[in-house]
Amino acid sequence: MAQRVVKPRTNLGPGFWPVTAFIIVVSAIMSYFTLTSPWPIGLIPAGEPAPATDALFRFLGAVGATIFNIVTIYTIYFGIVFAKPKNALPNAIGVQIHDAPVLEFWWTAIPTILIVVLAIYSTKIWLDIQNTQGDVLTVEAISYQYGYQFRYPRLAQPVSGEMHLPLNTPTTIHVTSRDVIHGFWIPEMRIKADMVPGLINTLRVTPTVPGRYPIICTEFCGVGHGSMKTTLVVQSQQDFSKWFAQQGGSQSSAGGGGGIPLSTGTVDAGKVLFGQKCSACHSTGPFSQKIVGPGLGQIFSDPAHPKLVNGSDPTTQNVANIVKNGFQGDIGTMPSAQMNAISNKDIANLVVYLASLSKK
Amino acid sequence: MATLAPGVKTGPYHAVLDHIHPEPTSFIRKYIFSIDHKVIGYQYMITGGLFFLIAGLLAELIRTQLLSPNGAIVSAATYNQIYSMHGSAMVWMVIIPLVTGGFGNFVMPLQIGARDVAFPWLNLAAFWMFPVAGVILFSSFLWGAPDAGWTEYPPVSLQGPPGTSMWCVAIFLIGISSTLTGINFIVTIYKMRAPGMTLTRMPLFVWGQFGTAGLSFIATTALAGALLALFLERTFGVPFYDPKHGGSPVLWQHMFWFYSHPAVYIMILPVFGIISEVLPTFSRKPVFGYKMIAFSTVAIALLGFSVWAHHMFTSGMVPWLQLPFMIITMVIAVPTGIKIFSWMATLWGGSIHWTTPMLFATGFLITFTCGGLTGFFLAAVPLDYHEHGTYFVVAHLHYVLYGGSVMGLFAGIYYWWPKMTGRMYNEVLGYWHFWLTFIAFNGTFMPMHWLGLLGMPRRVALYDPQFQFWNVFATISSYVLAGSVLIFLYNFATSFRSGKIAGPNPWGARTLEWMISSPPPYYNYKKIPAVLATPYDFGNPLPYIGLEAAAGAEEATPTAASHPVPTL
Amino acid sequence: MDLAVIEKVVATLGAIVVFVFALIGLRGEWPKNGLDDIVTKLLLGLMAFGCLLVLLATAGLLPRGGA
Amino acid sequence: MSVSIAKQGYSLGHGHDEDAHEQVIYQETRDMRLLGFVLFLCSDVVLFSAFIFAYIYLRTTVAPSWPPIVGGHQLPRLDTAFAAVNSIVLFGSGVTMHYALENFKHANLRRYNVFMGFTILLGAMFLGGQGYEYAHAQIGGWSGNIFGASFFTLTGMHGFHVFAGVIYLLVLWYQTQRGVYTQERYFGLTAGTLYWHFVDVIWVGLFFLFYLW
Repeated sequence: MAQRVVKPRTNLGPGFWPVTAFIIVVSAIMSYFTLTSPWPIGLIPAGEPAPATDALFRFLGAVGATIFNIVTIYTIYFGIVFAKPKNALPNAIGVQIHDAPVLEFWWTAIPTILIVVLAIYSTKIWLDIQNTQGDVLTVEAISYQYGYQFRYPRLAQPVSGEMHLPLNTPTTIHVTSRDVIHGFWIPEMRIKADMVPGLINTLRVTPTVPGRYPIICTEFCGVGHGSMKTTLVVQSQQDFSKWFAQQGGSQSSAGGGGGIPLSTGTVDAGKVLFGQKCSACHSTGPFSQKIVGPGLGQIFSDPAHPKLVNGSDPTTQNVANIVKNGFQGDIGTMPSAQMNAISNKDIANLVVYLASLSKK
Repeated sequence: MATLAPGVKTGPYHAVLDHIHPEPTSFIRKYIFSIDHKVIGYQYMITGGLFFLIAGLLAELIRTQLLSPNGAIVSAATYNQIYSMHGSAMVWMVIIPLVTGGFGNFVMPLQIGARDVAFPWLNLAAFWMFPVAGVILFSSFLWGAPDAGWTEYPPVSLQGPPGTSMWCVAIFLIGISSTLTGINFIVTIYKMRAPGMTLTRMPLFVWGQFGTAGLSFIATTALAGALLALFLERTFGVPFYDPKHGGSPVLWQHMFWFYSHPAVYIMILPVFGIISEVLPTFSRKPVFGYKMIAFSTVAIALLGFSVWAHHMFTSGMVPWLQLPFMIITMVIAVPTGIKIFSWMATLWGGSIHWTTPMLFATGFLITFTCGGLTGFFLAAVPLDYHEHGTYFVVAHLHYVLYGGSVMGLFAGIYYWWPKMTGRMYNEVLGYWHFWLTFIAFNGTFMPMHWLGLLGMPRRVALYDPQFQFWNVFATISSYVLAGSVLIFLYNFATSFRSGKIAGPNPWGARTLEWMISSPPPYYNYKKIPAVLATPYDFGNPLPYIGLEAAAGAEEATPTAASHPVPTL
Repeated sequence: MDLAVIEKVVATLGAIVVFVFALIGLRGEWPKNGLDDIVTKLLLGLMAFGCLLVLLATAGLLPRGGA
Repeated sequence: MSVSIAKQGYSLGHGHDEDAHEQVIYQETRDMRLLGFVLFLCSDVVLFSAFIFAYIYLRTTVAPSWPPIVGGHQLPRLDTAFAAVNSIVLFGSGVTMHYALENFKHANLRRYNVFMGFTILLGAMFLGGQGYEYAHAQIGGWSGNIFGASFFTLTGMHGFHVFAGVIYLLVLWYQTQRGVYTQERYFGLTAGTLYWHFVDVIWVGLFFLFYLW
């Protein structure tokens, strides 16, 4: 700094200060319009967390525009005023300066400060998104080549086609895939997660504007990728309940246990199937012997756990229901038969096998 | 042996440099299996240039397909193969070989005053892996080319056609080649600089090559591991990535990006070097803040290793890990900004000679800045939740890789063309090439920004009709872009035949390679010169001792004696 | 069972011998400072560490599950 | 790694003392090749690290239990006792290699031959032990599960390096018999030793990761 004071004021060249003023004005105008634009990305914010993301976009847009103006306009201006004039010597040389420590200090320090600010601000927005409220309604989105299915609590069968969400309801969406990696993107909500097979990613949204919004696959998933999309229908509570009822949803947790031919199951088939499908998460020991889920060795005869995890009595039918519909509770998420790709016949075999374990 | 002025710091001086190996006489040893770094450089450029044309053709196919929302020409399956091959070819068969193998081989030894690279035979071997890999890659079309994008995420790449395995082999091969080149260059730069050329007297292009070599010899073998695993899983069903057999698809993303993010810097650091040569030469001015530019090169190279997961914010890694990766990614903007500002300051107060390389260098400054800023939008995790996997990413990466690397490559080609061929190109055609490139480039890729923001995902053969206008706009611009490349080809084809003789130093540049005849003689330097300072001090006498310069080379460089130094 | 005991004895004795000779070699290398010497020091040291790992294994301290 | 620059038919320059100059050139060439070789080893380390990362990643983030459960049954651990013996065989060969080089430097060719012979013998024994290990490892084969995949891929790569190393050492041995190396010029032996040490040290890591963790 002191250096700068003692230094004689160097002439920065013809029109330097006017150009600087021009840059400031232009950047100010652009920043103003960016910061005040209601839809900076060009899409309406149709629910949480879109407004937070838009705010960050406005801020970055203003900063970016300013930096872009500085670099571009100065570069062009220097290129014009310092171009070798026609009448100059064929090989005329320029001002011979090597560096200016003060200047270099500032153009290292200012960006650093700017980045600290940006990082803090982004982190704040990131926390907002992470803490977006959810869990009033929990939906499972399962993708396959090439489409989506949605599992709602208290719906026996997953819903194919459109996804419906009630207005102003904090919703948690668990996304996963059955085959390859897909994407789950709701542009109007500014939110996205990859749907990775064998992994459950979580989104939280709160729809605030009724309407129909696209859900788009953003990870390449094969020949059908380009056409892999569906629609999110955000509707009022009443309409949602109506739709929910049409889907066969009921208030009791009866679920679709029906149609499982429990009598026809065989122990050996169940044992094989258990090895393939269940043993990654469930041991055949007592409840306490957890891997991911509880041990299932004494599921029908465990004095320590007279009830099943969903609170129902340990009957073969109720166990079958859990295998069929999956379960979500404090101990974790049990995927549905749909996601495990096992048939009713398989379920019968598994239940009989588990029963045989409990007898020993 | 060159004698040094008293009291001059010396770099590593090697008697090896004094030694001259006889020029081979047979055609094969001279042009096909030559161990001369210049010939190998030409070979890299010709091969890479051919692949560039093929990859560009694929790009035009992509754009043509997107003329219509329902796909104008080919089926979705074919389209996937086309864009996957376009990406793979541009990254591994064009840009990386050209910046390291091409320019690195031709220019770097000349600039450090060496007669060849440290391991000429290794250099030869590394080159010949390149065309082989290219042939394997492109011939995979015959068996069904890889179709999961240049990133080839499993599990979908496990379902891919047989060509995907050939892709693994080809990229593995080019990876080995680039590792060997990296090792070769590090040893060359570290051990074979001319006497007196301390690290802080190296031309900045050499600094760029140094950083790139470091990146490629560390990171590339990680990619080799990832590719080997993918190949094994595809061929022998060895489970690494397939969740059905207990693997993890995210593992591939970590291993792949651990290489492929540094690869971005492998592709851009030498181009930074080219820009740092072109700007001072045509501003007739010392490059501004030499030390800071050199330092930022190293900083970028180091930081480049610790940001790979910013490609995976949506793929389900531990949430809190996203923050450090976001912050380090943003920090990389600081050294990059230092470079940009230093280059602008180099323009300031210069006496700017508007030649074609200068135009491309300044054009690079603008487009690359734009690409860097959109990089910020992607680095901020919350925005990445919106932009990941959309055309916004496509726009960003083309601004960095085409507006950055490729335009820098054009600058370098125009700049060193006289040195390589001994002939000048047609400046007017050069202007046409630049302006068409600059306008058409922005016309092609600028719309992709808002296409992505508004909801167009990348890698789609079909898209929502509402996006058709801007897609057609981009496609038409891309045709103009292709046309500009044709101008470039015509220009150099004619220059070969009828270009006017360039002489040793047509630009009045001051780095060592301009002190010898063009094209350089087989030995580069009859006597190895001693170096007293950075080359960029226009207005000072040339800082070389004991240099037997070609006739007219030194006279061509302006000095204070011949030219008054202006003051503002 | 029987075999395992023999193996452990052999491994233990071998580990001690190799460890000692590695250290002797290391001491011989210590004053030298060429690039190759530095790398050799590093690698010899790690190899000695490997011998210690073997001792831990034969002593049954690793793996913690016991083997 | 490459052909020495001094060997590329360089004609000697400006009338120095030929022999002294020749020696200087050898030294400088050797320094370059040494640096290049060390860099090569570094990138080879990264290649192994990639697979080691894969193994650690799969084991810690994906596998619900370790060793993995296949078909309802947990896989057994590997036989640590045998591996310990095999490791000592390899480490022993590393030490003998070191002494072989030292003896060559001091022109004790007889001792050199003994140590070199032991090195190669022990290397071969290690390979045999690996073969036995492969035959007896009850972890479901190469393509059965992630454990087998990581184990056989990593140890296979390492085994390949050992195999290449044994060939390399045999060549070096033959060359020394032919008198290629002198007490002033033995870069080939230095490189061979570094490579062999590198192979051993990689095994330290693999031994810990697969048998002791």
